[in-house]
Amino acid sequence: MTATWAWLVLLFPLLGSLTIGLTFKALPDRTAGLIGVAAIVAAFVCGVLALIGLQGEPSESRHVASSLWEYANVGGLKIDLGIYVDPLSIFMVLVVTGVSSLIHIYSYSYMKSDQGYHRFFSYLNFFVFSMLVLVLAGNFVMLIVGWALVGFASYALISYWYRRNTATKAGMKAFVINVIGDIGLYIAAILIFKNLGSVDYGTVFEKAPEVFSTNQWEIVAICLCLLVGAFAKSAQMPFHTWLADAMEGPTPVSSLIHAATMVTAGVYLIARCHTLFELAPTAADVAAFVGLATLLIAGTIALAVTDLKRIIAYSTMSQIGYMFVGVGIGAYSAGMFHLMTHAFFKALLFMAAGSIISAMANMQDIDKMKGFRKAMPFTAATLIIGALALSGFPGMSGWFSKDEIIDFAHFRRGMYDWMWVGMLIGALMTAIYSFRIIFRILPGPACEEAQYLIDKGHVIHGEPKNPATNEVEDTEVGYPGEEHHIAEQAGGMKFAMAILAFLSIVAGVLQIPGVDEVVTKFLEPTFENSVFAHMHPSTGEAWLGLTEGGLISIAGIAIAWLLYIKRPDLPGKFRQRFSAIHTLCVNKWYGDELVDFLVTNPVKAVGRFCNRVFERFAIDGATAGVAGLTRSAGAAVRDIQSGMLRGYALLMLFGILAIAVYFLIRSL
Amino acid sequence: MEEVAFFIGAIGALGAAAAVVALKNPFYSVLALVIHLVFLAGIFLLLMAQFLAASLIVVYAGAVMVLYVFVAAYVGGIEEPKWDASPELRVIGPIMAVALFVAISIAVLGSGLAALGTPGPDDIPAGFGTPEAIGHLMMEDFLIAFEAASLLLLVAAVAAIVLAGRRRGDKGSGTEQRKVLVKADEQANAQVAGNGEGA
Amino acid sequence: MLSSIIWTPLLFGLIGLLVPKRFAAWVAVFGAVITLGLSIGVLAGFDPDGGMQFVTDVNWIPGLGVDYSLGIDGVSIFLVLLTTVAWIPAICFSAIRGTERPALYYLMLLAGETSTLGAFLAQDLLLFVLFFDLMIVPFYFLFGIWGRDRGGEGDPEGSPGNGLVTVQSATLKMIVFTLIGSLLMLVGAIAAAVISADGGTITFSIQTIVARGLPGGSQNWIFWFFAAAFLVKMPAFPLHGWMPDAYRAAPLPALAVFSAVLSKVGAYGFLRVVLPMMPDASDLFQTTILVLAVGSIIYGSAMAFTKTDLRLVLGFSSVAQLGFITAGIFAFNSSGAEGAVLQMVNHGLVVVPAFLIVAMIAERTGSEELGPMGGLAKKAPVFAAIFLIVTMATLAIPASANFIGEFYILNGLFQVDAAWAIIASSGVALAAFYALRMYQLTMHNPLPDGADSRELSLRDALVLIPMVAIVVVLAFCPQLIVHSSEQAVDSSVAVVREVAK
Amino acid sequence: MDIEWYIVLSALLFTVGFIGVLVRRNPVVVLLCLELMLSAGALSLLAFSRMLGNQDGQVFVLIVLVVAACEVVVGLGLVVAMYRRRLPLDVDEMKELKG
Repeated sequence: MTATWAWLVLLFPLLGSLTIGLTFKALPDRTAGLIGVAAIVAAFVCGVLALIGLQGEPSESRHVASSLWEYANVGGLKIDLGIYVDPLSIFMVLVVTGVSSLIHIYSYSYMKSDQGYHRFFSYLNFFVFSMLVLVLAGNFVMLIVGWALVGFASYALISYWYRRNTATKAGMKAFVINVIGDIGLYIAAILIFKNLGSVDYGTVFEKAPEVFSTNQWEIVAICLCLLVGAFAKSAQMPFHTWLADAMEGPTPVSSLIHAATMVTAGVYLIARCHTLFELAPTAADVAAFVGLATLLIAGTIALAVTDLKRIIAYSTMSQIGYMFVGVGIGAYSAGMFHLMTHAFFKALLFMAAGSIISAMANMQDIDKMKGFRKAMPFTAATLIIGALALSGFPGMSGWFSKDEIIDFAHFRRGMYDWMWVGMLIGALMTAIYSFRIIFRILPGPACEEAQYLIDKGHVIHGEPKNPATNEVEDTEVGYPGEEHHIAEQAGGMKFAMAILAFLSIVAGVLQIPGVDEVVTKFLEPTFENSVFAHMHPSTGEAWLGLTEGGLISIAGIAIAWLLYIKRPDLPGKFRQRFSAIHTLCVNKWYGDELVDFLVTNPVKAVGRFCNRVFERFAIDGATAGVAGLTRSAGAAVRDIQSGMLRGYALLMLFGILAIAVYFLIRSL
Repeated sequence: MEEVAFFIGAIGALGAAAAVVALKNPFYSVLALVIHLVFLAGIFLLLMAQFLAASLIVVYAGAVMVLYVFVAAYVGGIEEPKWDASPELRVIGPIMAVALFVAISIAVLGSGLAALGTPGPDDIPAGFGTPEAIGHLMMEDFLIAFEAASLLLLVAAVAAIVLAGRRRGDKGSGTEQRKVLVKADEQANAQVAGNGEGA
Repeated sequence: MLSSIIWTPLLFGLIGLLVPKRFAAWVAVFGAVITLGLSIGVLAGFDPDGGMQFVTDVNWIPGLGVDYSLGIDGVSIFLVLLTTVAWIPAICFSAIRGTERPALYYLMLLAGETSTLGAFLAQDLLLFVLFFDLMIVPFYFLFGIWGRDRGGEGDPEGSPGNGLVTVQSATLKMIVFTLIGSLLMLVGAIAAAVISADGGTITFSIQTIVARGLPGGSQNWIFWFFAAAFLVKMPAFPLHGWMPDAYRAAPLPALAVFSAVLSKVGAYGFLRVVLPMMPDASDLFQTTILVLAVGSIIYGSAMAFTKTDLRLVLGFSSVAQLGFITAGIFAFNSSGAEGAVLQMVNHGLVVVPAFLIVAMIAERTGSEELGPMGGLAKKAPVFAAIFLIVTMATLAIPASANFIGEFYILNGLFQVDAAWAIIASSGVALAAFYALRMYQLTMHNPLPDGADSRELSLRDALVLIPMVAIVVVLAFCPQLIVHSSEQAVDSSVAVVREVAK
Repeated sequence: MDIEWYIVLSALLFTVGFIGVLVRRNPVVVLLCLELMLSAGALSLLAFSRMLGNQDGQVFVLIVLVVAACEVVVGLGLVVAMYRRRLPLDVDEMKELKG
């Protein structure tokens, strides 16, 4: 029964996507939106039913594998169209469908005046479907399928406004980087098959400890290849450059991609394959260190850039970094818990940002925003709640989840203490940049757009422009409409944001150290065989960690207040004083340039070389050589072709004679 | 007796052939070829090919050569100019041809075919080379070849009409070309008649 | 049964000559559909474990040991189906548009189908060579008569393949290249028959020659004679010199089937003839061929993302795909070879709609150059969606059957040596780039002046949608193909595996 | 009479005919020489037919005669056509075949 519900979880979004996509001419826009919302809500309901079914099982057999049909089977490599349902995948299903439902409801209002309403919801449903395939996959090949479909759906959504050059470029970048990640997974899956003879989760995780010894090179290679996939999808160093550009998509897309689903796939992957990673601690450490590096670097970038959505995007990178550290050092349930809370508050932040950007007529630069506290009180409130949760303010959900990871690093001692320090610094930065947004946007005298909203009661409709290049655009198709929608005036948006705000505040109660620890207990069957399953800090240590985290968060908020409210001249001075560092951060540590230099340009150079040099001289030369040879051979025999009939006859005679003589000589 | 007949026939045929090549006037060449064919028919008889000998005389010496005669007469006895575009052909050509002859002769004489040195088997079936035997073969074993040949003949007749036919605006009189056509038809008819005899 | 599959297209082509001009196209469509029906009939009666089936074996030239011998097994059945399927949209597309001298045009197209089917079904080596050579003839005329000269548009650097191309020079290049290969193959075929007979009765039957075996030394040179023909036909790097010009000059419907099916005959030849007949040589030259194959992948991809002519992008992407296929075959294990067979079918199914879409794009923009294009999705969502599916299948996105094919090929290669698989897998990333680039530069971005974004006409949609539907269905169940062909394919490569041990 | 003799005679006739083709330039005569060569071929066919005691060769001679007749018809048609167009009747002047 559980499996049936799980299949239905997959079915509904797919059906929704197809229905909306195929009826774009028949159905009115609103109906399409409703179908989209209904499909995801139905999936959520099915997910809950699957959860209930699963909880009915005894703890030791709390996993179900189910297969529809044999997908392909050659040379022992048998691939089923199968799913694997266990607490971990159900946890992900609920997070994904839950947050996606809210995002769909938000989009229903937010995209109201967009020209491609059907297309948007079709893509959106397809995205959810792909993500569900990813989390429910029953073997590594299905995982790759989900993985790549998510990549495709994110491409489609990022370049949703396809007539913006910037959007299509960003989509391309995201897609290609994701494909590179996919290749990592291909190779990992092939290696797994080669060593273990199967790609099914059940078999693989069962046999792996028997086949591999700890840190044997094969298992390390497998895990590193898996990590390539994980890094690419989760925008960790050095595959992070696509994420900021992905902000070209509509705001609900940003929140869907960044908050709940796509970027957390890497975290899910490591948690799913924890059996393998525990056999290859080196690879797990790599994951943790890359996560640490990413969280620090992304934090500094988030402090410097001024594009509202990009700040939140870099913050996402940074938070995913926390999750990587979490699952890398063995704090699986903490990592998954942070994944969930992050989904709530980051989705909320993006939605609030979307609302503000709408009010700014698609302007995204925080330098130009001011005084939205009065203009949009609801949005302002949700923004503050999101920022508090993000910076780990005591009592908020982010406080419980993030500090649990940080604490676990300290608990493992040794070199992990360095991570602990790094993450604390990261936490301080998180608090500062979160409240940098708040303090720059909300207080103070209202800017032009905010004032317009206060005065006229509706949103300003400026000339449609590409926010990245400021080019004027036409609005016929493939562009956001002229009208903008803000939470204050659209019920759907308000509803979704209110629920998320509520969850951002209270989700922490699920995992209060020493009190309930619901998430840990729920996920226990999945991580039962893990060596870290029964290692956790004592309740006292945990609360000590929470206290530290809370203090750092408050300190960060205070610093932000000092910098942006009390002494607004200070940031400018810092900027002048440390201009080199600032330039570095504003330019995102030159990540794009580095990738261009190391990958793109060499590949392009190879292409140019092939095209201009090799093809021209070698291939065409050879072809011309062949042609020339034929031609000169032709020229050589052309003289014989004098047109003299009798000459031809003589030649014939020669031929006959030659043949006759040949046979005569042979017969001798 | 047979030897005498063969040598007379061989010398006659060779002499006439040489005359075909050597005579300046094409009209005479045609006549020489007729003589050659007559001698050749005699040799055919020696090889027990009565029907072929007859058809060689009737069809070839009779019909085809008449065609040659008409054309030669129509075109006129054109003397070849003394100057030859490629004089080397006059020298190399015969030398090569003779070399070919030598090669073939060596091949024939030196070959391991023991039967070559005999006059052929004696126990040949009765009626060897008679119209009846040939007719049976034609209509039974080689029907496809026979049909193909007749088709070829038809195509050739049409081709001759197209090639020699009067173009629009061509002022020349139609008689000659009609003759050609008639000859071509005759040719075909003669052939068919010959076959008919066999059957 | 198989004879009727082979000769039906030609028959209808000839009927087309007799009927009034305006019906010629529909006679051709009808003929192609009937051929498809016959091949589906064969599929229905096909037994996956039955080895060679529907065998026809008639003495043809007894003196030379040449038989008119046909048969079908797991390797060829889906290629036959691919052929019969692929020809329909090409013919329908031409029928909708209309062509000059239609009767002759369809005769040539259908003659091409006949010879291609013959090559797939022949079980006699000489018959195979004959059909293989015959294939080029109708396409020579198709390219020569209905092709067009191309100016040096759109390329400031005048890189080759973008310069001036005349139909004559293009077809000449093609003919010279393929003929050299074919003649070498003819020599190889005769040599194989004679040497394997070893003084006994000569026969060209492939199975008999395989059973008799060839001595190791002769295998080595005969191998290259065959390989030359097949590699040119594919075309594989660096023997693709004829491809850019021929692709640019060709009429698109003919090019669609040419690229989709004829290139596969080369790969099929490796599986059917080269591996079983010359196992020692195949084993010996495995590395060399793998270098060529991987070279094709990298080179084809690199060229595909620098070219601006849509035909060349697709052409070089075919080079890369054929590289994958060859590499899979020369992995000598069932995974690689089966992946290769699957990929042959997939690639064929994808290329036909891709080229037809290029033709439709050219109608809308008046150009086949990527540079000045864009934004065609504006008023043509269905068109864009179909092209998107085709693009995604081209770049073998997981969940497409193409992915399963590539995955099995990579898996097979990995078992040979991890390095091959890793290098080859870079082709996957490059494919993502060039395929998406092609899609974006045509469908996305602002619409330039002079381009006309209009939706597919109903009739064009009816041509494209069935093909796309097949691609989608296969994506859900590649096992359909894999299941029926696994046994036959594995027995082809098993010979070499035995030798390699 | 041994069959060899016939074969040698046939070879001689063939040679003479070939020489004629090579040295003569009047197309009518060239055609005549071709006739000579054909009849030489027919002779050897007959000789072998006699040698084997098999009449198949005779049938082929008959076919050869038919083909020769065709060739004559077409060849002479060409000659007539050339004459009508006032072209020189000289095989060396007919060089249009030149590649």
